[in-house]
Amino acid sequence: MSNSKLGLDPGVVSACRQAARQIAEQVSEQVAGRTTVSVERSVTRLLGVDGADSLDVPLPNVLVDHVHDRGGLGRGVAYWIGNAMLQTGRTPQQIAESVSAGELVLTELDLAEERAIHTRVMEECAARLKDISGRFEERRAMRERLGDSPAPLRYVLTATGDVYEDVVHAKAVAEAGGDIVAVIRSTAQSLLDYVPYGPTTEGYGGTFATQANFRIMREAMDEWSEQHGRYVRLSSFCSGLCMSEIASMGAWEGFDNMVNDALYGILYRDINIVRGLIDQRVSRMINGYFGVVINTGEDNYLRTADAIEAAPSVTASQFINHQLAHESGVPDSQIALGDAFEIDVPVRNSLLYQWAQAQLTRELFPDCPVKYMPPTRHMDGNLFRTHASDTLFNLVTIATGQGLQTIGVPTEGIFTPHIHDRVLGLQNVDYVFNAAHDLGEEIEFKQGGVIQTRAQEVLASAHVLLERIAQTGLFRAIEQATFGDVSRSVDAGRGIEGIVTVEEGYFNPVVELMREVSYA
Amino acid sequence: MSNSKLGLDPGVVSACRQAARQIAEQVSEQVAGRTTVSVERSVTRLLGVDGADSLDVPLPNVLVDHVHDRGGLGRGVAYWIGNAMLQTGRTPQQIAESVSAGELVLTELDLAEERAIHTRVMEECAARLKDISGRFEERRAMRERLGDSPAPLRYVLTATGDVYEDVVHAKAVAEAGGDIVAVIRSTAQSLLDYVPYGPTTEGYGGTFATQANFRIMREAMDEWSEQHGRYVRLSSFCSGLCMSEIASMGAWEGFDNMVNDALYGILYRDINIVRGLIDQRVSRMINGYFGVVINTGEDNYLRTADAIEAAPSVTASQFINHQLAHESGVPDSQIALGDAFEIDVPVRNSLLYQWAQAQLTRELFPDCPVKYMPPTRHMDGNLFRTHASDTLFNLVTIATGQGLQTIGVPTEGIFTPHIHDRVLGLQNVDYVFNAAHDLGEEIEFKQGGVIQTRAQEVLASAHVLLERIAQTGLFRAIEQATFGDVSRSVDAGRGIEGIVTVEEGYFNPVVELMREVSYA
Amino acid sequence: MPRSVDLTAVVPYADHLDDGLVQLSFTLPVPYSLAARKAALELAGKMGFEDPEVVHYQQLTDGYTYFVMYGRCVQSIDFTELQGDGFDIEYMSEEEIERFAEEQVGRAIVVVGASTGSDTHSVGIDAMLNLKGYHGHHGLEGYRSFRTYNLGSQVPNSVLVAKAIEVGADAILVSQTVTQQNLHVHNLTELVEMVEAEGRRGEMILACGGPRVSNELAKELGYDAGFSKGTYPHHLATFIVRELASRVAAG
Amino acid sequence: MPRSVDLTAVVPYADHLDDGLVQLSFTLPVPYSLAARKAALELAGKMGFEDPEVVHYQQLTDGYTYFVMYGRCVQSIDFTELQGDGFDIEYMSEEEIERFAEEQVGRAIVVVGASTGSDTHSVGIDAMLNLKGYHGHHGLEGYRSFRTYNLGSQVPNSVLVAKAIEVGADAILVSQTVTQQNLHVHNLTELVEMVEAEGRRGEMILACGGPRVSNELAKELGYDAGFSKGTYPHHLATFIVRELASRVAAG
Ligand code: B12
Ligand code: B12
Ligand SMILES: Cc1ncc(COP(=O)(O)O)c(C=O)c1O
Ligand SMILES: Cc1ncc(COP(=O)(O)O)c(C=O)c1O
Repeated sequence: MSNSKLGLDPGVVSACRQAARQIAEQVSEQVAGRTTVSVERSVTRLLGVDGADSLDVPLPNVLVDHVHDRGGLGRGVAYWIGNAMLQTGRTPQQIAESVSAGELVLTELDLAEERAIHTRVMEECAARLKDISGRFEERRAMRERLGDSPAPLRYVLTATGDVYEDVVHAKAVAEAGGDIVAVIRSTAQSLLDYVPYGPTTEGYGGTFATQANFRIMREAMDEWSEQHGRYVRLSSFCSGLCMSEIASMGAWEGFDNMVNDALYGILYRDINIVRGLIDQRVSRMINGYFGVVINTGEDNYLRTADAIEAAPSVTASQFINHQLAHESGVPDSQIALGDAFEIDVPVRNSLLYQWAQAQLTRELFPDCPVKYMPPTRHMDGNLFRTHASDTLFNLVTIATGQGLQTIGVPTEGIFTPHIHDRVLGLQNVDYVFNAAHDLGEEIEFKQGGVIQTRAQEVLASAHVLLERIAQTGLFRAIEQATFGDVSRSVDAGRGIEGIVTVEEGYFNPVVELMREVSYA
Repeated sequence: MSNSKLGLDPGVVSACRQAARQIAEQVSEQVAGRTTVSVERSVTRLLGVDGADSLDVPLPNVLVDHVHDRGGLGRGVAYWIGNAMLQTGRTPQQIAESVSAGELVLTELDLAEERAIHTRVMEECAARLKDISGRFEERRAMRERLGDSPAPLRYVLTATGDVYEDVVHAKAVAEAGGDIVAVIRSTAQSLLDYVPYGPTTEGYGGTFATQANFRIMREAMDEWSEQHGRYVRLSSFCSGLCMSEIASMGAWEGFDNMVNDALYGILYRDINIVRGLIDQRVSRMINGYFGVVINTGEDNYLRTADAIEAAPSVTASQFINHQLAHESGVPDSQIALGDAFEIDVPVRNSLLYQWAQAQLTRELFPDCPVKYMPPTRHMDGNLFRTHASDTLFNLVTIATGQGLQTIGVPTEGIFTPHIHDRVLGLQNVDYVFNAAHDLGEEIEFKQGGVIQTRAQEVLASAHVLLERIAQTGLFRAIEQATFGDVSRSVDAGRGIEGIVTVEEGYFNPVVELMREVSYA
Repeated sequence: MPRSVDLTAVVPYADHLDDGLVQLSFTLPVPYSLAARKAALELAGKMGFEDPEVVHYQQLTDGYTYFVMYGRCVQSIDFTELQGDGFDIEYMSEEEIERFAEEQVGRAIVVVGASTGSDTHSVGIDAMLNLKGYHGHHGLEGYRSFRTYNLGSQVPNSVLVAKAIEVGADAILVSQTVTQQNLHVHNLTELVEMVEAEGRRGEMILACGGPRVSNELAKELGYDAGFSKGTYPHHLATFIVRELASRVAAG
Repeated sequence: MPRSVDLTAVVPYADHLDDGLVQLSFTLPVPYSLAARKAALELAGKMGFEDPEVVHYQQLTDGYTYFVMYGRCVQSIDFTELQGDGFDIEYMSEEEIERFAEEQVGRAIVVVGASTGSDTHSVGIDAMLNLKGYHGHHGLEGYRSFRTYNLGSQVPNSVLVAKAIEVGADAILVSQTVTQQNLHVHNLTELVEMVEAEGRRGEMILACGGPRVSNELAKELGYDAGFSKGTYPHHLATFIVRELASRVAAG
């Protein structure tokens, strides 16, 4: 902050951090003592359970429901699996299959000694985590061997609904210089309390996040990367009712980034607040542990609230999300906080306000990569108008040194992009990043000018907001429509029935193992 | 210069001005004692001669050729017209008609007393100039009544080849916010040693500059301006073999701007250097006198020479053009020096270099409006690529406060623009000018950074170049391909046969009257 | 002399009257090559363009080539027929609508709206129904003559239809934004079928909207009207009160 | 499973194989109105597009409306036929050309070039002929096997033809950049007619180039080849030496 371009007051900044820490601690307390069906399912996944039954119900669901139906989930699914492993000598996968076949009832087995169960499960889980970590090591080596792109990384969505078509689109993205391909999910996967199984070709507005789809994409992109000597990253969404499960799947398949923000589900998918925040905590822990970069969703607020008025809520949310991520053990270098270029086109001096906001985010979180999103809300069918906005967006991205940028496409206001639209978008990015390569270094902002003043005002308002939330708590703030102009109450919303109060003796091997190495 | 953003050295700047003054004075000496057929034709026009004969030869040509064929042009056409007026009592127009009909041979009439001829012609010419000035006064009043746009003015070309189509295109331009409509001329009109007569509908790459076409455009735009309450300016080209004639026609028809640069014709149309510079002198005098803004053509150099390497030649040429315009009595506020955004797209930091160059021009000529031209040379059929370049071009325009901007269009690399292409271009301009409205005020350049260094280097090289030209003279510099990588020699080129050495007793009423009120 | 447009045979205009120039762009799943260029030219020919021209083409990835083209369209349209077609609707202002409703309908008009299926885009339906409205124009909630129920987003068609029946709605209003793979067409069709299955189609006005919903599409799917980008609440309200008034008049 | 492209029936690809989506834009000389939108839809229909859609339209000036549209193209192209058509030319390098010319032609190849008519755009012909060349590739002046005459710009066709006859040119090279109102077509046609009138068509290779000249257009106008954007001198040289060699071979 010492050489802030914006003349920010370090006192205000640390007061914001302090308030955010308080808010995050409150949240931790409020969600403590509870687990959820999806957290438990991700434990089964990280113990090696995969597959689906004849009705396409995933085995992690079969297993967890089985225990839950029998009132045993308060102890954690790991307890029952561990016991069954000891009693039957089978692997978690075999156990799941037996349960599915109706041959085994976990809660009816003899119970081994608690310590023994714990040890067995921890051992099993540690082995799995080690497998995954090993694969991530290889991946890091591959990335280094093939060479890594400098920031801002070009983050590009594909969304055909058909994983095989996504592969084609992703290759076009890679060829045009995309660094990260994010396979957007089929609409409303958020609302499914399970993760579909197998390769899929029938999504709407996106392709289902399934482990098979992840694998197909990963293989295709690894092949492209090897052929072309440039590493292409992959990303997907940990949101909705299966946040932590998708995090585990992504880990298995070597995904490099994950959109990971419970607020999206809470605000826009009406998922219960507590459910969302518990799932998020474990989900982020998993992402954090394996070195996966998480993207938060503040940009979404600007799609429903006015970008000028809502700017302080974005900044406040970044402070909170940053603390919540820390609490889950995600280091700064893996926290890509959300932000967006969303001021309405005719606003006088909008570029100055955008610049102020983008620079503010960079200065507040200098070690976080930031996920900067393109203009979308005010875009329409005039392809040229959108392309012009994208050009200035690209300019602000490079001039403020964002960590990653979701690229804009000319058809933003109409379609999920056609194959060539992303290429046109990437060509724009290339042009601007190169033409304005050192612009950020080159310019200074006038003391007390429009940009400095705007940034200072946004920070000041964010501070007020954070202090208020620290008083009332995050839940109440959400109820008061603080974020994205949407109000949600703590005792309603989807997935609330999946929250389970833990009992004496509950344990979660994933959390235990990951906390050991967690970020201090 | 005191608060130069570029840290320019005032000593170097005044040395440049000094050298340019020297160069301009040399040019004046070198062209002194000569007139040209087109200068003489413009005298006839400003004495009120118009129309064409049955073979479509314009009466000004008939009259001047008539005198020239008979060896009388060394005294100036005004002398012969004045004499004929005294001898026959007819108006200049009637005289021209009689000559055309073969009823009158000017050189065979009795000769009146010299003083009397001079007085008669001056009186007639003064009356004509007064008419025109009166019309310009009305026009200024109209502009004030309807309200004037703030700089940068949006300058837009139409080029259909058919004046009636140009009217349609011009209205679309006006509707989309264009401030100045420039009717581009049919290709190679530069090479015609006469101005075609009447309305025309068959041009290529542009529409013939004829007085009738000027009138049709003017009436259409005046009507639009009145209806919509916003004054739309008109512009055309004083270049080629008829520079001063077109200046007179533009004056008659109330054109507000004129592209006026002999170098274009010399370099790209192979017009003789001396012919070009004589014609330019008178042409600029006429423009200057009536308050018409002239646009110079430095931008053209960057279409044939590399924009990075050729930058000093652009700056040097601006200094020279500025002095030449002064010498013709054009005040700073009417000198729109040429400049262009033409660095090749893949050049790293090209935006910084463009910015440096654009800011340099503004600081060197703070009271001149500057005509800033869009990227064209490196544009191709990828409409989106061009639109992105235009966006950054628009950004530099507004951030450096250019006086007028020729807008870019997506089809720049392919067609003279289709009717909607200009509208798309203007929407881009609107967006950027508004979004970055106060950006120029807001930012400062790093001391010794890329932008400052580049500007200082260009200025230093321009200085070296100007000193060299001051030594060798402009003609030699042109021979050495100093501008636009094109070489032309002083004793060749088109139109050389139209240069006439003046004799004892030569006089030119236009020049005499205009010099009286000329800019000191 | 200026030529004038023959409205009985209108063709595209780019630089000159009747030049017919049209810009097009598309990708072909063929390798980047001169043969690809040829394929694009032939395809444009099949679309009926004369003098097709490729002004830009580039490889996207192995086997995929993108083209920007121009061609001369020789087909023409008789515009005089369309003009007469009553397309240029005159919208009433909020005040006019209130007065008209009072006089011609004479009771509260009940409307139920939602963004249906898995669609979570609620901004469109909110723009129509909520007091806040859109770009400074009140939503129907702010009209005296309307009683509104906005069920929000992600609403199953069955829930929407049930609510409409429950409150005796005069109109059902559906918003659809996600259109990939024609999701909106499926959702919109399902709703009409449900209303018909309930035997209520005659009693209710069905209107839908969204960025890629057109009046033509809506009618094709069995709705009374469809509204796209640029719609303001008073456009919708004008349509509803006029339609209701004529139904009232028809008895 | 991934579906594979049927190269015998290729249609445009946007989001999914065979979705056929094409983007188009144009202006109609009709007033901005719903009727205008309808006219655009009908016109797209006449071009053979299914499900045409207007995604943007706006007034340009009274009586003129601009449209951005999408439509589904249902025509297809048999790409397998085009692939065989020998379109994918293999160009030789400068060195290969020199060697080939030495072996197969065995004498200096004389070429005369210009930008003709009123066209003052000389950058294209200079790129082909001058030593400096284009993007780091020598122009033909730099080849041992060529003797070049670059007459520059604004050269009347008659002057170019006379020069070619005078120096016994093997090839005439014409550049044309201004194409508005098909000016290039007029100029290019005139030149061929002159060469034919002189009875020299058989002796000389005629090649032309420019941003909107295509090989197809050139052939249609009676040239041996046409070259567009992206041409390098060695492309032209490859063509000339091969053509000459085959003429030499044919006797
Ligand atoms: C805001 C937004 C969101 C928000 C929605 C929040 C909310 N509560 O609404 C969030 C962030 C949640 C979101 C999420 C997604 N979105 Co979204 N989103 C947008 C965005 C940026 C703006 C839409 C908007 O609000 N426009 C403003 C309103 C006022 O306009 P409108 O809806 O067109 O409404 C007007 C008219 O159409 C009409 N109208 C609309 N409805 C009705 C109804 C009636 C009865 C009437 C009379 C009139 C009417 O009147 C309105 C006023 O004029 C658009 C991009 C864009 N510029 O359009 C993408 C966009 C719509 N989203 C898209 C997608 C794909 C998604 C996702 C599915 C992506 C994913 N797989 O994760 C998700 C999930 C959402 C889902 N399943 O529904 C795509 C849709 C592509 C397509 N054609 O299928 C778009 C176009 C972006 C893109 N280019 O990819 N999105
Ligand atoms: C440079 C330029 C000029 C310079 C020309 C200087 C000169 N000595 O050449 C100046 C400033 C003088 C100029 C003036 C005008 N120009 Co100009 N100009 C351009 C510009 C910016 C670049 C052209 C260029 O040099 N390209 C680079 C060269 C290397 O590319 P190329 O010519 O395509 O050549 C390549 C190939 O085509 C091929 N090729 C070309 N010729 C040949 C020949 C052979 C035998 C072969 C094998 C290959 C070949 O190989 C080359 C290398 O790959 C273009 C815009 C653009 N981006 O294209 C406008 C453009 C060409 N100009 C245009 C116009 C209208 C004019 C004017 C007529 C405007 C006016 N009325 O005042 C004037 C007058 C000129 C005239 N009558 O000829 C229009 C043409 C529109 C049209 N399609 O009809 C353009 C497209 C701009 C626009 N969008 O309006 N111009
Ligand atoms: C943070 C976040 N999660 C998830 C999604 C995808 O949404 P869903 O799965 O609800 O359709 C989005 C899309 O905007 C998002 O921003
Ligand atoms: C200064 C100047 N004059 C004239 C022209 C028009 O050219 P011509 O009449 O030679 O075709 C141009 C076009 O670029 C120009 O820049």
